[in-house]
Amino acid sequence: MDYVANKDIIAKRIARIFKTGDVVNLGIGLPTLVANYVPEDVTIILQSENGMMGLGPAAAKGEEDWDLINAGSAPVTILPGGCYFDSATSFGIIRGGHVDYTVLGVLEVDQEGNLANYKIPGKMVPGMGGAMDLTTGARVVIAATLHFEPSGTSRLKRRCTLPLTAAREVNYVVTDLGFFEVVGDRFFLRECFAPYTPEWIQEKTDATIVVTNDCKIVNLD
Amino acid sequence: MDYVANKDIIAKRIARIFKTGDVVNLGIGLPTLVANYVPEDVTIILQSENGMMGLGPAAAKGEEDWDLINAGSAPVTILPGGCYFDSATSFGIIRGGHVDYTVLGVLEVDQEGNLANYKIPGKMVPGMGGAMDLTTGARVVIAATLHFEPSGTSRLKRRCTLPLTAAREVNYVVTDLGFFEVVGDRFFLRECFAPYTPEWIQEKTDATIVVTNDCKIVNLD
Amino acid sequence: MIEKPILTPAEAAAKVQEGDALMVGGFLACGSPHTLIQALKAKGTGRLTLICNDTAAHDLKSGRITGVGHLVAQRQFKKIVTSHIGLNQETQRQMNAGETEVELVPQGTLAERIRAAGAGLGGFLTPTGIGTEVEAGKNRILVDNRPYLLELPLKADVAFIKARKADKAGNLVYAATARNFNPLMATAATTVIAEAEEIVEVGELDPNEVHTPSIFVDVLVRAERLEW
Amino acid sequence: MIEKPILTPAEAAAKVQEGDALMVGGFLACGSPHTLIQALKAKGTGRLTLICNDTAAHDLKSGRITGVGHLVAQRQFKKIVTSHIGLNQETQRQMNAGETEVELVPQGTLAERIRAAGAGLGGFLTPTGIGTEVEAGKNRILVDNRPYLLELPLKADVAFIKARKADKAGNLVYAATARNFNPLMATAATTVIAEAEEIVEVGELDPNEVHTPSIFVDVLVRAERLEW
Repeated sequence: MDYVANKDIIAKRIARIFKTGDVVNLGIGLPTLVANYVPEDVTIILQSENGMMGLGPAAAKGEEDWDLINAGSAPVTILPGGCYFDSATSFGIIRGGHVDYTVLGVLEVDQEGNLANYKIPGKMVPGMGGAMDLTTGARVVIAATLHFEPSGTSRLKRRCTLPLTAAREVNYVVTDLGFFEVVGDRFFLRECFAPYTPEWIQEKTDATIVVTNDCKIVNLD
Repeated sequence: MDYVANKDIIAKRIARIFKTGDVVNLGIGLPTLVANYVPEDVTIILQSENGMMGLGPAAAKGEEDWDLINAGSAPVTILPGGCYFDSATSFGIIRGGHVDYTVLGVLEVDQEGNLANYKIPGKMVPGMGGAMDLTTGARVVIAATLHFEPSGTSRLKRRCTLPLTAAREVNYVVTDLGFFEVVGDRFFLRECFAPYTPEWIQEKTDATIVVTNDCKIVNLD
Repeated sequence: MIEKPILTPAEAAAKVQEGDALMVGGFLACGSPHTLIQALKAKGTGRLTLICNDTAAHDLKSGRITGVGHLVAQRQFKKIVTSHIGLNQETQRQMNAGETEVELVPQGTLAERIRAAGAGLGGFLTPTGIGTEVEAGKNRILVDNRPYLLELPLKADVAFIKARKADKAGNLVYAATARNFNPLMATAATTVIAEAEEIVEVGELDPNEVHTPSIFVDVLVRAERLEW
Repeated sequence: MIEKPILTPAEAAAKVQEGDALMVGGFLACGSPHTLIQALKAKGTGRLTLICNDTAAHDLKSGRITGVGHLVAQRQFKKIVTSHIGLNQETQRQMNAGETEVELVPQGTLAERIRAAGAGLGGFLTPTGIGTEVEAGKNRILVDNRPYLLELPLKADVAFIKARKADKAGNLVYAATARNFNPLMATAATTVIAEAEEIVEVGELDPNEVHTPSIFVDVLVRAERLEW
């Protein structure tokens, strides 16, 4: 089977998790794409950890307000009913369990629910920013990632080898191959994205992936 | 010598401690009187622990705003340049050492700097309110009290017998007899208010009161 | 932005169950949700734990009662966590008679415990209470050779909040010293019910001036009673 | 109300001494005090410890630098306490080369440590960092059988704050997401210097809308540079 990396599939699937009223924090990069695919009849509230509730679309060219950015420093807008707050309040909201979902990027994620996404020792140390608080504090943690590194190695592991962002906090992993839930130190494949098959995913991933009868084959195109 | 209780003397003397710019919290009762005697050329900033900086005079009759009270629930005003905040911020200001002086009432105060002013077990238990945080957090703690109880017993003690509001936090005790500083587990009489004499004060107080050469006789009328 | 249900005071008060922990905003009845208090008094729900800065006023001689004092007088609390009961003689009477358990907490510690619960902290170290009865049963921890008490978070099932203004999404703005414990309690309860003097459309509040973000508020109620 | 001195950027920057701990507001240069940063760059004061959410941006290829990145580039810091250096390649280079010590702190923990210092707390318990490298050297404390890390307060000698508006007494109002760490840092430094885009007369700000009370601010500066 041919694998073609597909970030949009991941964003599309994650966007369907939410229901109206959910408070969601989307990480920089791939997770940001999720906002593009939220169904029209679902209204979620985006939190931005730099101090905003009600994050709106990117600011139009020429209309940027440089006091109003998202956590990736891109100029954005605020929706009616949104508000601003300081960083202690922002992380009080996050740590206090008032964010329903956080969607984060991945370097490695393992079947125990461990996530590594902030450091490759000796190589790349961007810092954890808000990721450790988000993974610890949000009610549901969704790891969003292309299934494979460019080298072909799976990002889903038996055990992370990189320094952890959070221990045992990941609930769901959504890749361009499928939707995984972490339960009892194993990945459960809940949905397999066509044209891939559960067997192929198991074969290509060095981790315990349980496939039960109710695993659905889903076409997200 | 005849003793006549005189609260105004106490308020007058305390009011002279401050310099322009000092942030001051005045407790309910006797300490509130202090505001009436601050010299005209000195501008202090009054903090009110229920959530205000820049506490102004009492509201005029008929002009009360019942959303604007002091910590004793009396309707007050706010001065230009004042502002409001919540109770966590208010006590962050207090505990964080941003209040220069707190002036508190007294049931007992002792030569170790212990203060008891919130509880007479089995008799009167109003609760500590903000007093424990104020005594712990303010830079300088001033105990303001008539020297004697109605029964004639001195409120200045060798050792408090009532439950403490704060241990070893009192810096100054100002009574209607004199100005005392707590140093090294003793009261130092810095000023004796005429017509009383240091000897008379020592005789009437069951506590170690040190009188040094530089103790001043002061007339506050 | 999603709008929150606007309930009648009675509907909102019915969210409080027998035995619940209930936070009520206000400082000596200033900034207290008087409409909700009266509705809960009418409902009569009992065995509650009250978390409130104080129990407002109750003068046994004159019979004058303010704020949450109305609920104390009706014996709706089995326990009260508060910093001050000095103006409520009935609370003192119930405490001395052993009818109601009263836990006295320094005001700054009470505020911070509520904030800690809302902010997901496991506790905090405060110098307040060292060397006093407040130390009893608590861990003393040294930091830089200075002793602190470890104080734990305090949360509730329901919070009654009073705001000057709300928008229909639930963003709140408070007036003057009526702010006090309200914004803290709005973060620390499972169900947060806010009564507001004015409820405006979404988008009418300046996002820079919102004191409590909408996501903390579950239910709105129109304030009908402003008197203490 | 007492008015605060309004100093030139150079006069204000001279308040920072060699070796000081310096807090600088801002999030990826948004809401950073760019006027003060440039003045401190001109002054060249060194061996400082920087406490800042991040070190803004420095692209080694293009040479583009923003915010506190200008001070990093000029090697004015011996140590940097921050949550994120991902957009500043020069910070990463200095760290990897062992030229500058970098302490990485989770963003929420950084915010709370600064708040704790300003609020007189001896520390707080956070679940953030449990099971990660952040645990190293810290006390783990169980509350209700859940593990927390004891995190300690973080204070500074000087804080550089950026406000949208100040009144002459020093009350501050921030704009949109330019608020971020500014109000926290304003509580946690011995000397607090606030640059404001606009400085109005005392009494012109609504006391309900002030974000930082005047008593925290020691010195005002007129913002001359708003570009990142």
